[in-house]
Amino acid sequence: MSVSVLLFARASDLAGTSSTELEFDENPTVAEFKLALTQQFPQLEVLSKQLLVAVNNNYVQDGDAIPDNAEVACFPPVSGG
Amino acid sequence: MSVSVLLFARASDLAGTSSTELEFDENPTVAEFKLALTQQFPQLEVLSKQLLVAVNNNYVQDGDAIPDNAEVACFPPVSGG
Amino acid sequence: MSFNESDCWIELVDQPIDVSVVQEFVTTRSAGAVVLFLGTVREMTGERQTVALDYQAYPEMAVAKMQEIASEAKEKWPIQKVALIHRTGRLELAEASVVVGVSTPHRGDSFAAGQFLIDELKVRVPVWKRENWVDGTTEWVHPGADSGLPASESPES
Amino acid sequence: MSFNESDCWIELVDQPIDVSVVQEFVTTRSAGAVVLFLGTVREMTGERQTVALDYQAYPEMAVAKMQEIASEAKEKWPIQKVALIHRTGRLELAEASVVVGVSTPHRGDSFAAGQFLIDELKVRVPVWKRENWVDGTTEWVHPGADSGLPASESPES
Repeated sequence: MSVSVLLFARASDLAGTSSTELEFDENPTVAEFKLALTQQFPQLEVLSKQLLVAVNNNYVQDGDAIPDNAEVACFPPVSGG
Repeated sequence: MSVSVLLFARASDLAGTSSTELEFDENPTVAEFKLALTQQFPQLEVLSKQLLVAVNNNYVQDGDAIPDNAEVACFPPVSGG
Repeated sequence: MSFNESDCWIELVDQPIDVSVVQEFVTTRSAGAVVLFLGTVREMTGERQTVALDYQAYPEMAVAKMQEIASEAKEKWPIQKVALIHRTGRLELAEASVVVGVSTPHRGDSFAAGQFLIDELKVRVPVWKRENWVDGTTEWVHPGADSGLPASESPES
Repeated sequence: MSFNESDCWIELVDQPIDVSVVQEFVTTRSAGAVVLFLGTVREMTGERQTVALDYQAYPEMAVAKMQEIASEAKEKWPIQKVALIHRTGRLELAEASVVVGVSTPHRGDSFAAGQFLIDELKVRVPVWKRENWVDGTTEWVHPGADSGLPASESPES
């Protein structure tokens, strides 16, 4: 399966792109997804412990599975307001 | 001595005037002043326990003395805001 | 009646309060947070319906007490700008009787100072409101007084 | 990006926020209290001087999370009207990046709800700010991230 990813803020700057696509044999967990993302963009390592993942506008945890056709986003801790 | 008094809100309505003048042989305490005021306006009795007194823009207590040439005001508990 | 320093605006007014002017006054590059509070005329108090409120003040003392409260707040919090504006006269439903504005570097202080300013104003500043009920009667609101209105039902914002 | 019901206004905007429009939206005869909070661009963070902030959002999720926070607040307090407006793009000193507005019958609830709304917004809503320091460098503000900026000195309103 293919997972489309949106990147924001410093994650986007470090990766040099605001979106990417990752391939998996089956639905990955969030932890597996993060591992694949930082393999594709080693420069994200500096953020890795802080990277947050959202699926369909909700925060998800390392053990959660990423469903088919999800909108996945990855970004550092928020700093709005 | 003569003490000029300003009245506000329900105290003014009950007394039928927004100011009055009271005569004392010597500087009265606030308690003596309140007693003289309610003797002049018995209709203030309904408020007597609640009546507040201010001298020169500050709240005063029953035991305080009213100085010469003070601006004295008498009114019910405040309800602004 | 007003008291004005570059960082403190205290005033009694008899016209509608322009909140945007208060907001502009308290906003400054030295603050990261602004809190504005408006006390507004609420229609229902329990089961009783209001059509308007009349506010009366003892002007000199009201301004002096608002100034005193603002000074106390400035000792407690790192306030950059503060405004306390109270209106008098007849107010229709939803109009603002009081506007408090305060700015501080961080937001917790603005909320704490804003709450302190309005809480103290309601306890100390000599202003009184009179209800004009829909049945045509009027009634001074005097917390704790023998007004026929239980204290627990006293209109308050 | 916006979400609008008659009593709830949630929006991301890329232009200056008109606070008076927010104030008019939340003011209602069913409330006696209105609290408005503005997060504004502060010049100094410790010893460091800012010239501007750039705000970026993940728009769909930001609006969804602001809506979620407003709904939670409406369960906790008797909120009559609520508004959460966040701005994106470049902001100059003293401009408002966020405006929160809330009205309730009594004032304690407006202060508590206003503080909850901005506290939760800053934790949950996917918006990020980038500092433009006076020395020409830029820096994303990421609480807890390895940004070279101690967390205790992170700009916050």
